[in-house]
Amino acid sequence: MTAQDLDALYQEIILDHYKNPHNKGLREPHEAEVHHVNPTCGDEVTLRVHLTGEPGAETVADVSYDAVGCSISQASASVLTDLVIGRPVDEAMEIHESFLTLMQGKGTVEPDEDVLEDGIAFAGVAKFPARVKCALLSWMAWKDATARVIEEKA
Amino acid sequence: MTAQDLDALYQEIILDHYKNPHNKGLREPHEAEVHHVNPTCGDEVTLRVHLTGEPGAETVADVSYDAVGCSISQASASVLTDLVIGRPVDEAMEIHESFLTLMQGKGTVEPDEDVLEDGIAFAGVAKFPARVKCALLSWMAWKDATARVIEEKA
Amino acid sequence: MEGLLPQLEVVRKDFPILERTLAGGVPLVYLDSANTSQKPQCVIDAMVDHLERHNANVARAMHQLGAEASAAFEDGRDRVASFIGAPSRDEVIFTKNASEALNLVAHTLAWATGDLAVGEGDRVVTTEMEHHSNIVPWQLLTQRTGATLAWFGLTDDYRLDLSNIDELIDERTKVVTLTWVSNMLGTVNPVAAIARRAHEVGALVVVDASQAAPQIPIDLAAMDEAERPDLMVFTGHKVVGPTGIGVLWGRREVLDQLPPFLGGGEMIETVRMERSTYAGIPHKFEAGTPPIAEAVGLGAAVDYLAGLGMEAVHAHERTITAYALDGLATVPGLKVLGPLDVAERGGAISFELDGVHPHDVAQVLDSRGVAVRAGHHCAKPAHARYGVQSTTRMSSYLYTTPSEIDALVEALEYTRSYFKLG
Amino acid sequence: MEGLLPQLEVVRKDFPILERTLAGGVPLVYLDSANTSQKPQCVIDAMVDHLERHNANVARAMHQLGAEASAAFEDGRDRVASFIGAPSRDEVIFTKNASEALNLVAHTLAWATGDLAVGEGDRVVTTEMEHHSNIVPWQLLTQRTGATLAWFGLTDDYRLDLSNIDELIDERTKVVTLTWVSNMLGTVNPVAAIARRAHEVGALVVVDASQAAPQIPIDLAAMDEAERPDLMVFTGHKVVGPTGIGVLWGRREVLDQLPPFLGGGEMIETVRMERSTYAGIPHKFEAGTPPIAEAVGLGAAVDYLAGLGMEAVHAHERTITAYALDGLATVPGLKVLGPLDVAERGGAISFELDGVHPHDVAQVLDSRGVAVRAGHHCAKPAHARYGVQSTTRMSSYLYTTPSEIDALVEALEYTRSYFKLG
Ligand SMILES: Cc1ncc(COP(=O)(O)O)c(C=O)c1O
Ligand SMILES: Cc1ncc(COP(=O)(O)O)c(C=O)c1O
Repeated sequence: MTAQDLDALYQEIILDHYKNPHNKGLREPHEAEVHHVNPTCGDEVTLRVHLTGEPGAETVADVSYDAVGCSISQASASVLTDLVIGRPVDEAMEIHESFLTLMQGKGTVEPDEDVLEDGIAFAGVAKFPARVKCALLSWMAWKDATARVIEEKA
Repeated sequence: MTAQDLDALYQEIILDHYKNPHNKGLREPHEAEVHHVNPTCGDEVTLRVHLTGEPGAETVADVSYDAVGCSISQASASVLTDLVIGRPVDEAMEIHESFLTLMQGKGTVEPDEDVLEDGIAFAGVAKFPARVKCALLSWMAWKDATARVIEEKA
Repeated sequence: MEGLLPQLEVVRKDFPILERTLAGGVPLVYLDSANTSQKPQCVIDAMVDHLERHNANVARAMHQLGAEASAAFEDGRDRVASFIGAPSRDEVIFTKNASEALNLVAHTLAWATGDLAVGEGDRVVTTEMEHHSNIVPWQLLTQRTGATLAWFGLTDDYRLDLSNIDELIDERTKVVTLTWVSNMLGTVNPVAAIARRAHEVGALVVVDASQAAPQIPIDLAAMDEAERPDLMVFTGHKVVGPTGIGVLWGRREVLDQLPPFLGGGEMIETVRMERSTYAGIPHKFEAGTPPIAEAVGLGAAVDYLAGLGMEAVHAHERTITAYALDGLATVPGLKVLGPLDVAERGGAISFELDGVHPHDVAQVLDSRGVAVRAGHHCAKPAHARYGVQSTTRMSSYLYTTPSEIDALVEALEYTRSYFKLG
Repeated sequence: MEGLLPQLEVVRKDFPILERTLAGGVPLVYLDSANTSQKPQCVIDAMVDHLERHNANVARAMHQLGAEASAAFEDGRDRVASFIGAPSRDEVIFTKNASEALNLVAHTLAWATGDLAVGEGDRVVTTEMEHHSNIVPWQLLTQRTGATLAWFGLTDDYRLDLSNIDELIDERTKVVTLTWVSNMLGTVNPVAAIARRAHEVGALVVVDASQAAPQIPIDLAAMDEAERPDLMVFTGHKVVGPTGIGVLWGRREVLDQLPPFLGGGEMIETVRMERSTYAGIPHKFEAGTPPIAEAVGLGAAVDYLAGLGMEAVHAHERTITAYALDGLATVPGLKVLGPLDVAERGGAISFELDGVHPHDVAQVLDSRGVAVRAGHHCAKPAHARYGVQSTTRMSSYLYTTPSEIDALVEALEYTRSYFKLG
């Protein structure tokens, strides 16, 4: 990795979110709480989801979390919450899908700023297979927690 | 292995013992019977030992056996019985020792015909690590059986 | 000769060992491929390149070498998955050989809870033609759990005796395990039909593909689910890959349900002194540093086979086997133990030569450069079934030529004359 | 610098990977040797020569290639036996890695009968600084048998807390297992004293020498029997050998008494469908085709180390470690987790850098070619003990130069500035 790659990885946006994470800290109310671990490195996140609305048409009312991990995993949790809180679950899942595609694209996917907003800063991460898991940790936790709430309601 | 090596391995003496084995067939009386297997190839020998004489000064009164195996293992059992039957156990053990040394010498040990008689024909076997076990199968069985008789008497 | 691999002489150039001469300057005629196969240069080169340029531990490393090594290792898994048509690449687990893979299954079934648990009163069914590696693990399992071991016998014409299948496979049967292709008799077993019957009673089907994977195109995803094994194993060194690596493929639901086998690094989710939780498949079953360079080599090996085309490899094997059966039939006093119809057999041919013990056959053959195996081939029960203690076995592979078979037949004639038979 | 390997630059030439450059043309500074070591050309060449000229299966083969392969494989065992001063070469068992070796012991103790059996009411003692591979197998054993798992805690100065040794090791204690050298803290444990205590109560002593064997001269035969482990394991890839092979050494009486672990080819004496009997050691524990090329490589590896002299390797490691500790002490906000006295530690140095997460440290270091490990190093409990979730770890080996340590220290300074610290 060159110094240039390093800057591509650690975009200012990422370092900002890392230093000043949004929506951090566990909050009530929530319908599901999950704990995800990256077994390779030990990064951990505890994440809560609060959904409102009718079955089939829920909205992500709140996402809160507590996490230990590197700048990438911390920043990505922060960006996640910014992107999904307040959105219909359907839409949030689509954003999740786009983020996943970006991360798994090995650096070949062009991110859509309209959809991913600050999340586009993670485009550089996709080139570092070892760090993709860091970026995805909270996203996977969110999807898992959301699915649980929806299942339980059903 | 060259054709020459082959002839060194399959000495006439060996092929003779193979075609006309001495002392084959299980006989009474005996104080110990053992069953040894060469796990690599499955060669098997069942061997009986009959000792006479005072503890500490026993004589090998009889050795009888039944065996399935290749020419080397069959011939070696036949030669073994010729060499040890009728001898004091001490002397027989020395012959065993000489044969072992010959077999484990990788072809560098000069056999003593006065001690090993037809056994010197196995000198060529020592150069074939895979066949050394064949040649030793009945010898190990004999030592084992003899040790058992002596232990039990003691 | 119709059916041989196109450009066989060029293919042979891929295998450096085939140019070796043995004692007395005799060229090597390697007919022991069912024991272990030879390695093409591309497999050796892939391992060397890995060790000289990319060596690092996998999964755990954050640096460039670590990323390269991890990618190469997981790429090996992808290639193996595609080689057997695995429905999912995560279902491919690297073990040290086929034997460990079979033991992994047998051991974890002893500790399993729920549906899969094998305990008192349960039955495990194997066959009398298995390799020891597919007998002993099940003996240990049944002895340790109080379950019963039962087995399909063999018919006089070297097939599985299926006459009592409904007694062997009933509601008490938890596992049916069998070899796809016998390493002694060469027999190809009706795996699909047996799997179908086993699945009807809810038994788990374990298939030992150690001799099948080298020869027969396998596409798990394309199989009818009722006929597809639940677990299948094979070994790296018989598919032109390195030693030190084997493969367990398993249906995800089964692997997920089995408890861990070996505990340690890489197979965990989190560890506290009091208790640990485990990673998902495949890592759950890959404790410790895996065979990394070996996975790279195995990836290159199955790619090499795929490049030749497994259909073409299979056709070659059949052609050579038919030619060999014809040749062996000309040797007086020679009796083949196994089916004589190439459509129903693999490439391992075991035989007896009247008046000469198999070791002596192998020894004389070796003096002519012809490498075959003599003994019980880790299939003592099958030998016992046919009243023989050992046999001589020739086994060909994709690099075998008809003239090597001629050399074998000639060397057998020489053996007869050496031992002064007729 | 006094204490370095003589002709270090020449020694480095033996390792082809050390000439690699990484992205951006940066030279490799490999400081991750506790994770896996690099391989000298002679190890790679030995494996290539084996695969290109001598490849065959072992033990079973009657032909020349088979004899050559068997001799090469068993020669690997002889070399390993002499490397650790094993009282007998038959006590050296090849496994796939250190993790399998530890699991082999834990599994067979679960099935053992007699003295060695571990059951309800028995205690197994490990330590809080173990690698996961020396924790999880014992968790599985004790959970499955109803025995209790207990462990030595750690002191604030990174040593084993031996204050409660007499509670932990008493008549109920069947097994005491511990690492010789910690892969996280670097701590060298008082193995001899603990073994002596354990032997007084008749407990079995298992030593994980995975980090010791690469650095410390080992001579089992020379040890006082009361202080000698009963079983000891290490792994090939950390002693400049290949992946896919590990070593279990065990006292003959213990190995003879343990039941078999994996069942299959090579580990049997005879097999009938009803019941089998087993070979003697070492084969009893080596089911299936062993890691043949890997044993050849490992033999070359331990020979290479013996050629340099393990005393010289040890001195080099200490010298570099002392130099590294000095260098790291100059980096503001850097805290080493582990003893600071080189006389009491091995070469793995884990540390925290205030304000930067270990992954980020490792990433920035990597951009400068410096390869270190970040994470829990498969020692989560030890990390938890010191209230950290992960650390950065540098680990040197016989090919490490002082200027590589300088490069690390510089890169750490750069990391601090990159993350805008002070
Ligand atoms: C102390 C210690 N024990 C055990 C192991 C496990 O070795 P392997 O992964 O080769 O099984 C390691 C290395 O990872 C180690 O450092
Ligand atoms: C049918 C069969 N099963 C299992 C094995 C065991 O394979 P491995 O020795 O690689 O574990 C073999 C080969 O020896 C075999 O032929």
